[in-house]
Amino acid sequence: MIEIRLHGRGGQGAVTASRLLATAAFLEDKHSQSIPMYGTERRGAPVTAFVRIGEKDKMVRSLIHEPDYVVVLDSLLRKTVNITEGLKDDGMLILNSSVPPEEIELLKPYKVATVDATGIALETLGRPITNTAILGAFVKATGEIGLESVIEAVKQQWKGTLGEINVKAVEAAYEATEVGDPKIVAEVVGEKAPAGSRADWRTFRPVVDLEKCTGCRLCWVYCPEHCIEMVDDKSVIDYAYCKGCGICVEECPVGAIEMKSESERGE
Amino acid sequence: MIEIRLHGRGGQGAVTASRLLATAAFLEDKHSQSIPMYGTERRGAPVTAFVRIGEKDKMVRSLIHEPDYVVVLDSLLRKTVNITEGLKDDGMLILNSSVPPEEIELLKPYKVATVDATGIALETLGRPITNTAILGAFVKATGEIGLESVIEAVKQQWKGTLGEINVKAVEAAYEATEVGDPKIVAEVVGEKAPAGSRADWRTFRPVVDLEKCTGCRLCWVYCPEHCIEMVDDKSVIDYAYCKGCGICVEECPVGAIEMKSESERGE
Amino acid sequence: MVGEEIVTSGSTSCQGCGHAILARLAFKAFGRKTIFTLVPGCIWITLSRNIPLFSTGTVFEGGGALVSGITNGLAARGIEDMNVVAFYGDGGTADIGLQGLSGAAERNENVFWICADNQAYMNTGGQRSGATPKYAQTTTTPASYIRRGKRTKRKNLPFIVAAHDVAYVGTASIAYPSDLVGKIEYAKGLKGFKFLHVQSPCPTGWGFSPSDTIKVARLTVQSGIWPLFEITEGNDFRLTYKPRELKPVGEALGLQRRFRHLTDGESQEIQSRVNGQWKQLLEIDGKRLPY
Amino acid sequence: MVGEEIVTSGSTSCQGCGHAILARLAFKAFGRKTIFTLVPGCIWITLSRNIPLFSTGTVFEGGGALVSGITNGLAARGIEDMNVVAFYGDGGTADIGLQGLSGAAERNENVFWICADNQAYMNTGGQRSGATPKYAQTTTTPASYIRRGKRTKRKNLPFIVAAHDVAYVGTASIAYPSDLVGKIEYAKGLKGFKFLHVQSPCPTGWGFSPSDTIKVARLTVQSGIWPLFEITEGNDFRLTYKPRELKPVGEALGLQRRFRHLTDGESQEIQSRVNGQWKQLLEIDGKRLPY
Repeated sequence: MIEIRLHGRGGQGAVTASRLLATAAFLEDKHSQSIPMYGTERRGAPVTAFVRIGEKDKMVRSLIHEPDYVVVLDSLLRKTVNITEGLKDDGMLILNSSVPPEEIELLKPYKVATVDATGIALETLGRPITNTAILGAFVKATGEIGLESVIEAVKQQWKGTLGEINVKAVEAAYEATEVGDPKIVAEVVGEKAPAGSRADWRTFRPVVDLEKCTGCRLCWVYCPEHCIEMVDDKSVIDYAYCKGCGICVEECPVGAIEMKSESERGE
Repeated sequence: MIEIRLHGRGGQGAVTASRLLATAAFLEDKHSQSIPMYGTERRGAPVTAFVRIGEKDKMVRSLIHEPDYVVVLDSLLRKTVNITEGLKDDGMLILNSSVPPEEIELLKPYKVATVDATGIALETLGRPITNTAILGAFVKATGEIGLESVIEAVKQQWKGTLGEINVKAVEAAYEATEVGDPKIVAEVVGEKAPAGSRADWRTFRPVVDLEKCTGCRLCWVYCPEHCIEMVDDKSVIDYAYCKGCGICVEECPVGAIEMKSESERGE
Repeated sequence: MVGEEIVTSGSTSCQGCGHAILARLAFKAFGRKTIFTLVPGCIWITLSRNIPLFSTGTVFEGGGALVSGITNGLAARGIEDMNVVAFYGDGGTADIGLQGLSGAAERNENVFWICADNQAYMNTGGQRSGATPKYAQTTTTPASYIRRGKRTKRKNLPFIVAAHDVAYVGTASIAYPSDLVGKIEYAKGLKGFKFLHVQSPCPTGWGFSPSDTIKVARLTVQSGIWPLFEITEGNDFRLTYKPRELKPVGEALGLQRRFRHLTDGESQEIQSRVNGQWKQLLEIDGKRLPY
Repeated sequence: MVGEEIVTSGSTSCQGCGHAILARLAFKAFGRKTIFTLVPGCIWITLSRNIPLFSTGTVFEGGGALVSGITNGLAARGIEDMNVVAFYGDGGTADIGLQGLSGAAERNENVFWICADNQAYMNTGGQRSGATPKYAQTTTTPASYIRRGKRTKRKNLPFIVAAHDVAYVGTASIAYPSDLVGKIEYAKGLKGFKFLHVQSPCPTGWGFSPSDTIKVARLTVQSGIWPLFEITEGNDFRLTYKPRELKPVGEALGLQRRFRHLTDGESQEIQSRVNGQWKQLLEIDGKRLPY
């Protein structure tokens, strides 16, 4: 029996990924369970799901506390979530990250696989929904499930074009995944954020062109997060609280605000 | 400690009588309880209430199953309700009845007091509400409570004229009450009524003057009990089910129906 | 007044009970192809023992769900020719049952909901309900020098239900049996949610002689306190009884002990509210409601 | 847009959440002299952590009772200058909370009830509510060849509440902040029951990009799907936004995944219903409602 934990954010499809993985195992005549963590799912907020694969009489019905594999759909999530919690000593991490395994900083010598799932998702799907790409990485890195089974599960989930582009995401990630050993460090340091910061909810951040800003305050009026202040009649964004919704970009009457990818800032 | 059970019908004031009796006892520095029997109180339907009078540390909080006295506010009620149930062997019945105690038929030699409480109520109050009259009979027959205490309780309950005429009812009943021994019989026979008969709900019955009846059917339309039939284009009332509400009398456009007292039929 | 007599004698409702008259008239109109549901209240007592038709009951809150389940169950079995009737009181309609009513109305369930309205919780001693009129004395809204009975107006149930845009909404009175029976006979043929709000005077709770039940009902209609109207599909509003001149409200109120404490000013307030409302109703008579 | 900023940053509502915008605008209008109550739902999540005012919450069914208790408690202590606000979702208003709403409205409690309406139970996965519009796909009203999303129209909440004859009823949109803030500032000064029904588009549940929240809100208003109006004491009705010409409903619906399955016929049905309703509203604009 193998046990897998998936970490993602609301909107990236972690629960769907767990279902696809369980379906793929089922297609290989194994017994499997897909278990979403009960809770309110907010777009952008951390989400956890589980998959258990094995033989019928060994299947228990519980959450998974000591996984064999941890799959992380979001590149920034490990700054706020303890993704290695309970991971077995010989366990493996499958991460959405644009850097090679050797640059991932960890406290313990887990095996690490990385793939730029966000980049692949944007390229194949046009949206940063990383659930199918990360499954390609899981297949490549672990060998626990066949590539064909995952592709079949994806095709059963989405008919037509939507299925095809997701299969492309699986395949591209399968090709691009690298497996290796991480960099062992004494302490993993995340961004220092103030209490209640939502900075890690963003995939994109709005950037104001102060030259173009006319100080009309419409972005300030409509911002759901109260994270825009008017300074010298120009809009200034507090990135500690901006969730990256993009309403300011949409509502700015002079096009003074643009969305820029967080990953362009490097990790 | 003495325990009393009161039987009446919805509208005759049995629950109020129990409260007045308990208040009167309280005015004599006794401890007392007034206990209405929980249930839905329908005008005309049988109602039970209890009074317990005694010393503080002997008072229990329960319904009364073996009363010392049974007080019956309605003259017809004992045809359908087993009024002597649980009555102690040396107990007494205080009955609203226009006949002397010696003509009351009972299975066991209880003491019996009778008074025409309906007649007194109609005379003093103008309505067949017998609760205050029967209290006058209770005082006279049992001596357990003083007449002045009951009168004071009545005055506290109703101010002004309403209080005065009720005091008159108490006093008139006190004067008129007779105590004696009943006629012991092998079986007490009531009216034979069909299942679900409501005949014993009536104090008055509507009587149709067939000469005046035009067969317009308005009484039939408005009768709540479906106990009027048209026979040869005249209204005929089924007294087994008539509750004596009087709507037919009120709605008859030619005045062909009149209310007549049930007690005029004798017991 | 045609229609088979379905209600038998021997109910345990009070002498002169308005519900008993309503029950006889309503079932004449529905006929035998009828299933009905009950929730607690006087109307349960009135209907539960002496009608030889299938019925079932539930808790106050469950009335809307129960009647919806029955109509959907019948539909699933292909049974289309039954009247499915919710026969509830004002508590089961305007208060504790309102949520279920609103849900069933929103889903436009194929049921006929009759509210037998005696304007308080008469089955439990006469506590005020959402249908109790302003100033009426009940056991929970006593009248004294500083308290004047119920503080606020009764809920305008027909318009609340009509705002749900259902198949039929009507009001009726037991003093106008042809109007009442005619409304049921018309609306029972419609598919969707039908609602009939029937005023049912209560001698015990309102404090009048049991012989005056019809008289009180008639006076409330003649004075405009209880207007008779219907709102048909498409929200067309129509008064079904239009006296040339309204009687003064005092005639109806004066018969009822629950209004005995009214001052002249309070009576006058009721009179002018009734007048204002009647004027409004005359204005929209024959027109479409704005939603 | 004056008014102190009372809501602080850092709520856990979704990216682009309409409720978060509504909260900022509403509390600017209410100011600091405000107590508010909550029942479960997204709006609880949005308001419970980052507003430095006293608030308390209860179960869905208890919303009307809780807010009534608070306003009466304050009145008993002689405190008259607080806004007592019920800030509930559509579940807590149109469905599970409707009975409590209706009771508080009947009693004309001195409270301000805001319905933050995202048109489904978004906090628990997007189940349909009584506020879900016809044809919208939710997790409990799926769309397929034979099922077409929700079967019936959404409840007409403002008119249901208005039928209770309360101090104020209004609708508002987060895309029209001056209208929204102005309505609160006007109505908060009235004594009695105030009700504001605010449409709050939900990117997660309706299926549009979080950046389009205001755009979707604006298009629903401009197309007449979400008309802006108010009903003031005496039941005077007034449209507060009257475009010379309505935009086609397709523009607003087309942005939302929950309407992706609509056939041309179904879109047309929505269009003609909206047109008909708009015509009715124009007719009663400036007039008194008939109850």
